[in-house]
Amino acid sequence: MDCLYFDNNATTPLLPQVRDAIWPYFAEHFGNPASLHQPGRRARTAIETARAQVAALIGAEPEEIIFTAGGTESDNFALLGSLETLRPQGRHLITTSVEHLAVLDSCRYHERHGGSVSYLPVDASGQIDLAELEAAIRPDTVLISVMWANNETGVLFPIDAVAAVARRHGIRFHSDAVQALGKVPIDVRRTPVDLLSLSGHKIGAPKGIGALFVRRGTAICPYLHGGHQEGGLRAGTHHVAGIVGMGTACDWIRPRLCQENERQRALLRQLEDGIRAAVPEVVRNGDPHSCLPNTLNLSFPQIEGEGLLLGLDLVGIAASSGSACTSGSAGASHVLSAMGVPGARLHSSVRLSLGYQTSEAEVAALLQRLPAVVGRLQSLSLPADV
Amino acid sequence: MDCLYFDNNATTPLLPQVRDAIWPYFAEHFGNPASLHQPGRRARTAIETARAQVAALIGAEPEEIIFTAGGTESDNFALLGSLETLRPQGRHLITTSVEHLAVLDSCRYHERHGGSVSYLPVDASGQIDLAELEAAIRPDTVLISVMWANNETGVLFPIDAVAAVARRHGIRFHSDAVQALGKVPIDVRRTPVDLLSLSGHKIGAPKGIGALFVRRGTAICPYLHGGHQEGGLRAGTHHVAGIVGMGTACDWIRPRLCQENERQRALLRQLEDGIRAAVPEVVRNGDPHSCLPNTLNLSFPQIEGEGLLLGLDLVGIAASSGSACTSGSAGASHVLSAMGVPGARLHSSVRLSLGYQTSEAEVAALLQRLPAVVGRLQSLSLPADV
Amino acid sequence: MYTDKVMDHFSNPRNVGQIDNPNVVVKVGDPGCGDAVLIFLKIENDIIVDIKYRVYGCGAAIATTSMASTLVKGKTLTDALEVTDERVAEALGGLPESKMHCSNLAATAIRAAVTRYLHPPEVKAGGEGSGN
Ligand SMILES: Cc1ncc(COP(=O)(O)O)c(C=O)c1O
Ligand SMILES: Cc1ncc(COP(=O)(O)O)c(C=O)c1O
Ligand code: FES
Ligand code: FES
Repeated sequence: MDCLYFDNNATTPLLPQVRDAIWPYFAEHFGNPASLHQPGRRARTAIETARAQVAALIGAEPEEIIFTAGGTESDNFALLGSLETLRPQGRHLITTSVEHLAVLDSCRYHERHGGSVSYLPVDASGQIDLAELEAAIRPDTVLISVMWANNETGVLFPIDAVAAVARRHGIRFHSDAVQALGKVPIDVRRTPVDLLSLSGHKIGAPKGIGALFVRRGTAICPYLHGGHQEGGLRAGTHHVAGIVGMGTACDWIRPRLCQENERQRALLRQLEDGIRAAVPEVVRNGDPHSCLPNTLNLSFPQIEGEGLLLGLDLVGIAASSGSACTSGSAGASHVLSAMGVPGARLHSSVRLSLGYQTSEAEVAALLQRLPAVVGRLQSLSLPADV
Repeated sequence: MDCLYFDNNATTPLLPQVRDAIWPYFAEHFGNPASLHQPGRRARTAIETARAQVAALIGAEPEEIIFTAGGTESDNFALLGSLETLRPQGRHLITTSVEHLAVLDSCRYHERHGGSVSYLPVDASGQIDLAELEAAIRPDTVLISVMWANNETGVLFPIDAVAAVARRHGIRFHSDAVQALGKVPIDVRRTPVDLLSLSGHKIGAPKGIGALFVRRGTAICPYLHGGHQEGGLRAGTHHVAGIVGMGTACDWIRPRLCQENERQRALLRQLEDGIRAAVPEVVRNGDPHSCLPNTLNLSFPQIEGEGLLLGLDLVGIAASSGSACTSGSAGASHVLSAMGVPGARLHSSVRLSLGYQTSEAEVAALLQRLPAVVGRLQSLSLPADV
Repeated sequence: MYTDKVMDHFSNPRNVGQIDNPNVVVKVGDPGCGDAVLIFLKIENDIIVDIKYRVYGCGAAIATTSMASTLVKGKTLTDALEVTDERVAEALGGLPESKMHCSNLAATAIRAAVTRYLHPPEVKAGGEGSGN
């Protein structure tokens, strides 16, 4: 059966333009950008072009983009590199309880090494409260890290307001923008964020490539030690093809962002309306008024999330329960738990996420196939009153 | 002009088999291996196949292979992850003064954080002395890190003997085998090494992929924190295509290693003999009796290395002076400096390194073009007696 | 990650449903993951002549409950008490390590149902109630 891919927050297919752009860097242009000779220079030129393309999508200068191996490394680098640099000023960090594990596990690492972390709670809609952010600030707070958009629910955080609070208190501000990039406008000229984590494979570029925006003047310790690549801030031979792919994806997206945003938002509405019509008791998780245009997190009463995923997979629908990283583990989503989603709904959530390639026909096909799966699993399940 | 690529220690072209194998993972099989659905499972199967292929080339078990973003990350992970785990036992590490910067800079990081490091000297041939290793061992020594082969000179270190010393003292042993993999046999069943750094782009696989062999029972702290990938030891969405490429390269190399070793060794001899015939005053740096089959590090009296590189580049020969990573910096090679190579020879070194694709015709073409370049630069240079 | 047998039992679970006049009904749940099974037994002469169930849970929970039902149907109570989570997982060709606990659900429910039948709680009439 043809696969209906509705898991674009986990990873995306390559954009056709990206596929065409990267191939030469696997074939004839294989040089090491650190090399002086012609093949090396050609690779170096390619990565500088890509750096400018990535910078342009977020309104940054090319020198403010550091290429990494992905969003996870960017998060580790941003947090642990900053905390090391800022150690003389303090060791307290404020973040949210719904960050990606790459941020949360870096925080736990910091705590194990004697640092302290405040985790802001979220309300039932998945939103943080700015008053609680202000209240959490201490004299030794050196870093605030709040994601731009949540990967599981799609909830968009009030980044401009958080950045303003951070700026007012003279505290460095990092945002994990992995899920926001290419879906909503990001402009670092307008938003005073100091560090921004980005990842290629969420925007139609290859896996294993990411970037960290580091605003000019922001001192940060390297996280990978070694060669002189990336101005001495990130060692390791450049993943040239990945970098070219990320640049190409950013370049393709820039003039199309607004229109894609609206197209996907409209498709998502069709999807939600269609599912509600078939399964009226479905509940949407996360603030629908401040949300990515492509993400729909739903709880289907009486159906467990993994069971539904498998059922959907059998009819060729690829979806996700919780974040892809945790789908291998049995625990409930830490995001929905933090939102106080009650037990039954907590375990019955499924995420559907659209991409640039998602068509209206695919949404229609999903709406044709999904109700039967839901119906079968509901009829198998315990009556609601037991 | 056709390019004669003699810089395979910096990076290699993809093996044709690797190119064919990776493409589907950029096209139809783009799933995230952490996902439960069909596209995810397909990606997961692919990485497990690749893990077994990498393991087979070094005689390891698949579970002993952790995929990383490259040799640099593997070195950082091996050293800093081990030093964190072993902190209660001690904070002293022994390495050599000729390691790759990924190891040396990780050591400096360790020193800045209160740890201590002994750097073993090397003799004029680039070799370490086992007696000095024994002498450097202290009660708080927790780790020995000695590279399998040096990237600049190709010198092979006495890894079996070093491993035996480490084992005898109950000290963990790491080896950076990035330049040895695929060039000389490595068998972890025979050699009691605990950790081994590997990189894809030195063996015909893509850039941005590497691996760390972690012998079963060797505890190590994760270096990239986040998702549950790689048994919780290395977070971040898998670089699936890179992993498939690295597996395919290892699989291709395994049955061909010995024969390629001999073929390249013979070509290298032709190359050296041919250059000596044209430029009798050339000097080879590094022990020629314990050396990789593909690496020739030469000093051309009266010619500065960078100048020679540029001259060679103009006639379509890609070579390197020092390691690729440091070619961006003006300083002399730390490897040749540690060997006590005198000033003039130090600055006039060039590295020629062969690969699986290097043909006899290319060696012949290089021998045709090189003497004129050397002659021109020598005639430009100061007379030897001034 | 799941064997073909697991997927088969997940897609076509055997013996699903309810028994109108069961000898025993038991509900068992895994509070950790929220999964639950409601199991009905019809017993004649110490033989399980019919078994039905409803299950809320992950793929492994559904498949193991289905497999467990086939393992005990037509068997004696003594045999049924010997159905362990390992045996259920084995009959399915194995389960991923992280999913081994799921096979507990069905085996526990069957044991609880048989035990309740053999030793009915004193106060309650009709053999109904919720176990665990
Ligand atoms: C919000 C967020 N941050 C970080 C990451 C990690 O990025 P990567 O998969 O490139 O390591 C992801 C994706 O998994 C994500 O959704
Ligand atoms: C000996 C050695 N170790 C480590 C590395 C770093 O590997 P990578 O380029 O994959 O980061 C290299 C290559 O540059 C090397 O030659
Ligand atoms: S004059 Fe250019 S490096 Fe010395
Ligand atoms: S995860 Fe709870 S029974 Fe399977």
